[in-house]
Amino acid sequence: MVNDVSMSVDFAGIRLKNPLNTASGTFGSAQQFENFYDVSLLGAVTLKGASAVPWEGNPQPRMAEVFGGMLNSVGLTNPGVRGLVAESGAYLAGLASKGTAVICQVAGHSVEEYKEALVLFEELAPWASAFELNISCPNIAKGGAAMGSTPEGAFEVVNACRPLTKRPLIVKMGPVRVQEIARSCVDAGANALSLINTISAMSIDINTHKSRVARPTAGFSGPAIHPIAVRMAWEVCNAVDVPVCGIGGITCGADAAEFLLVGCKAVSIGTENFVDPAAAVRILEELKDWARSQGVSDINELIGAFEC
Amino acid sequence: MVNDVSMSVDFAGIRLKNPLNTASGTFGSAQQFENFYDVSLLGAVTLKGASAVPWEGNPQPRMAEVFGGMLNSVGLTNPGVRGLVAESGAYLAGLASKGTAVICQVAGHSVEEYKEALVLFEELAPWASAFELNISCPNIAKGGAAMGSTPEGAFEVVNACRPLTKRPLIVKMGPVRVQEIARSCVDAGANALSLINTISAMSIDINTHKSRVARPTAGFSGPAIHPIAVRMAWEVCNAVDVPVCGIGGITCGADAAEFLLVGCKAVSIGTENFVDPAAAVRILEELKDWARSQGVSDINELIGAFEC
Amino acid sequence: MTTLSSAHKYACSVLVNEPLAQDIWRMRFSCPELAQSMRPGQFFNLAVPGDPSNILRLPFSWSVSDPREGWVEFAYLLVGEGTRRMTTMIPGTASDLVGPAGNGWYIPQNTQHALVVGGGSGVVPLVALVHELTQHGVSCDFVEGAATQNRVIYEDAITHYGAHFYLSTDDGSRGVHGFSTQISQDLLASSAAYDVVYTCGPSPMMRAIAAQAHEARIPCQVSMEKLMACGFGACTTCLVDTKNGRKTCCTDGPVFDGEEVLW
Amino acid sequence: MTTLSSAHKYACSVLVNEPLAQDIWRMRFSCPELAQSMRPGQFFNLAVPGDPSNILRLPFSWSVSDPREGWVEFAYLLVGEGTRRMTTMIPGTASDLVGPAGNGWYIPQNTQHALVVGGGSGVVPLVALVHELTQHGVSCDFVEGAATQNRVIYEDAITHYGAHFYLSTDDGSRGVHGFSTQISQDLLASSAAYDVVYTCGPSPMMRAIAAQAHEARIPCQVSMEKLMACGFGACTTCLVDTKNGRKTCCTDGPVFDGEEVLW
Repeated sequence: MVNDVSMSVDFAGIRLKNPLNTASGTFGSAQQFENFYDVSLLGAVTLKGASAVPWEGNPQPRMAEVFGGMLNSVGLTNPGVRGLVAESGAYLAGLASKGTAVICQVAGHSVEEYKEALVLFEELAPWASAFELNISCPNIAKGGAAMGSTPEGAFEVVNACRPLTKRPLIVKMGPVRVQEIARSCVDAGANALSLINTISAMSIDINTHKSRVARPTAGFSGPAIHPIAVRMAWEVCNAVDVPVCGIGGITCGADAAEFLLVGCKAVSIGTENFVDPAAAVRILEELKDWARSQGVSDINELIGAFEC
Repeated sequence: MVNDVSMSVDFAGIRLKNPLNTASGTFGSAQQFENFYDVSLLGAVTLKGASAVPWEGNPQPRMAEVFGGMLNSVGLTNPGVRGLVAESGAYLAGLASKGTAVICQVAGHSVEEYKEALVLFEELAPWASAFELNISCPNIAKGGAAMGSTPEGAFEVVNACRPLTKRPLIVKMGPVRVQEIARSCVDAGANALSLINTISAMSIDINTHKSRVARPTAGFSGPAIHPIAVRMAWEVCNAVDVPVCGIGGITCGADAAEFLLVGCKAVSIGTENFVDPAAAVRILEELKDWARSQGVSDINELIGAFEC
Repeated sequence: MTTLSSAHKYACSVLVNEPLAQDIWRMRFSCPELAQSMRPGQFFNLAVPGDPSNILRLPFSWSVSDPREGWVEFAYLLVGEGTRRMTTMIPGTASDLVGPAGNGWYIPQNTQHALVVGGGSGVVPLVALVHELTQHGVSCDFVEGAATQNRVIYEDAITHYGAHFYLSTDDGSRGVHGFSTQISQDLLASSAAYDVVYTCGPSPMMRAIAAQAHEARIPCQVSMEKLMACGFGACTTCLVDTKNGRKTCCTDGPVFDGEEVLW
Repeated sequence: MTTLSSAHKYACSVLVNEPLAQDIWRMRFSCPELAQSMRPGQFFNLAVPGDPSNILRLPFSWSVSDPREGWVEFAYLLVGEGTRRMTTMIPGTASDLVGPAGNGWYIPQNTQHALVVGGGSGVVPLVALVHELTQHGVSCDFVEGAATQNRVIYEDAITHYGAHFYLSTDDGSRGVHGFSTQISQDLLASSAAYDVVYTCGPSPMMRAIAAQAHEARIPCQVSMEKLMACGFGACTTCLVDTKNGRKTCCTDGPVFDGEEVLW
């Protein structure tokens, strides 16, 4: 009997039991998935973004299915940091105690709001392993992609938040100018980057002449965007030295493997969580099978193994 | 018997018999499609990009199929402007005489090369209705997207080419910073814009750890990118006053209708030409059916009719 | 407050799939876990095979089940590509589902007489409800509103369960010419004996029924339908605006108090 | 110089689709236009229904056809999702194709004796060739290289046409243990009478055969396979590097002069 493949990775100083993470906004507060599998099997979970005060998010309709994926116009509906901690803090503390890194995502409409939310998390979430700054949500009018789509805007948010915690800061990046923005984030003190967020997209009802979601544009996710996301993750891995979490259209171990090969230390499962609620553990097993098939004893041997 | 819907549109001073155009690189020199339908039924055809001298393009493999589309790494293989005119000039002159606008696409590795190619076209292609500057090919190391991905780079190419012809100059834009680049192109004298070119993307063989195409990245096209392309076309229609030709993942009349609704005066059929060689005329008929169903007598009533 | 879903992922296998009425099909599938755990008004999210470009599950509520035999039945209206593709799921087709999802109907204690109003395919979750109500000795008046006589569904089951069946059709081809809301209005006016009103159907219909119940001071439960990606509380796309803030249709609902919903 | 394709778009309908050998299936479909216009060595691009996320057609060359009855047959190796999905195309399945594409084999005037070497599914276009050759009175030696005895295809047809059939299997389970190139080498060494060599199969095999033919100073035709999107000269993805520059496999080929190809 050969020893099994070691799946553990180091992600910005956090030891993850494996590279499997979940994309914010597709995994609730993690406990929604306990009916489907033991969530503590995952290396990390990234929670739905939370802001200093509760946000109602966008009006209906907030979802439209399109070829190869879906558009969402949720707009970061959340009960606020206090609400999240009240609802899920005990569960998340337990999850963290089982060795799964809990990553809290921080949302804001302005630099001040990001700071306020982070300060609250810093105080109320001792079980959090890291914080992820969402500067790329395409569905809110202020903050999100409105701030994080230029290197200067990204720098400003990260730089303002950096002094507020000693825990690792991850920046969730959108699918724009990724190398420039990645460098800005790292220059401002980001410990890791995760990408891509959804891609701004449109779907129009050709009979009513109106958007199929409440706003003209919405965030596009799903398998359709995978080849784009892998390319962007590769570009970012080449541009900076901090760890990168690859996100975008992962439906199976092979999809995840591409992100690892281009250099990502972790991968997040997103929309596939909706399609197959047990996706993340399935993909973990598929990744292990792939690592075995490649004859390695440690998944780290495959990270960045892309030959070009 | 009611009169049929008028499908004619004005595109940068060119009267097109209908909004149907073809995406460069998916339609050869147009005569490849005469076996499938009478190409003169289309409003316009845009030819494969041509450079001042012949280009061999990229090595094999130059194509990989992915979920919802394909990656191409052709790299603008072409026989040069002289070769194109020698091979297809007589056919294209005939096509133009039947009232289909022939748009010649101009490729180059540098500003000088764009100018050389355009000067040759200006002299050798009297049948061309317009010229399209391809500043967004993601598959060449110099020129293309390497030049057209910043507002400054785009301005430089368009500005240098503008004095060389009195015929309309269209700029083929990539899927990056579209509003800024659109404004730069118009400032430099572009008469129209077409977008989007393919999206840079990757697909990796997880067993060999190598790209499935000859270069690490390649251009992603097909129905998967349609919602992204519509959003970018909408943004550009909102940013500039010149006509826009919408391109990206059109497989049917409904897909094309979305581009018209957001304000595009024309649409180009791309990858679907490979899937269904008779796609462009089929989509023309589907667009007509849609226009009838919307109760309009002129397709122009639907252009820009998106309500938001 | 986040409501956690009771949904699990279960394998299922088609037993029957056939036309039930004009543009409405009936599917019965084997899924013992679901048959034994699902309550009336709950729903499940079915994976529909055959088109990988269409990634999301489709949510359906159920009409009839047999926990001992382990099957569940529902009816579906052919409205889009997904439901049309479902018609190709021949007996034996294997798939999976996520359920039971949502809260289901609530039967208040001491309910003796209920008014149940269904419109179109909204009749489906009310069939299971009527079965439960009548088993508990509740007397039911059931109003079905259909577009036309060829779209009337589950009349036999509803009458078999012992409910009084009233029918309206939009085109007047059978029953009252008009909407179910006309019948429900008359019933509410002629009797003060209803303890509860249940309704499922198009939003304007439910809104009208809820207003009638409010007028009559009778509690009303409405089953809302919203576009959703997951069906178990993770995507938060399926919000319902209520007097108590935005609620999640798939976990806080789909059944809401008619008084609470902001239409 | 651009070569224009002879391909048109035609409807087709499956007549037979069944296993032919291990991991190799045989499909026969009705398409009178193709059956009457296609020459040996040409190919067609078939639309494979069932997965809209998989948009491109698949290219196949044909083995047998009957112009009068209007059908065409080919064999396909199960190598990926597309070919696996093809096994679900039951008789009666309607689809369409684009063809005939490419140049096809060329039979030089006064050809009297031909050596034909096929490897794996590369045998398919050579079956049609051997039929044509033998009908023209050309004497054929046919060498088939298969991975194993259960993967030998079209032996009956080839011998029925009157060709001398030689077999190698990689695992030695039948015929010569080894590669087809060993047999072809022996045949070329033992006889100077071949007027032409034809080959289709894996690239290293064709390269070796072309080298053997070159050595023996006999013209050799090779049928190349490249990934392609359209199959009729529009996408220019399927280039073949030759001594005369990059050529388009789907219109300038798939048959090339073995001397010309840069392997």
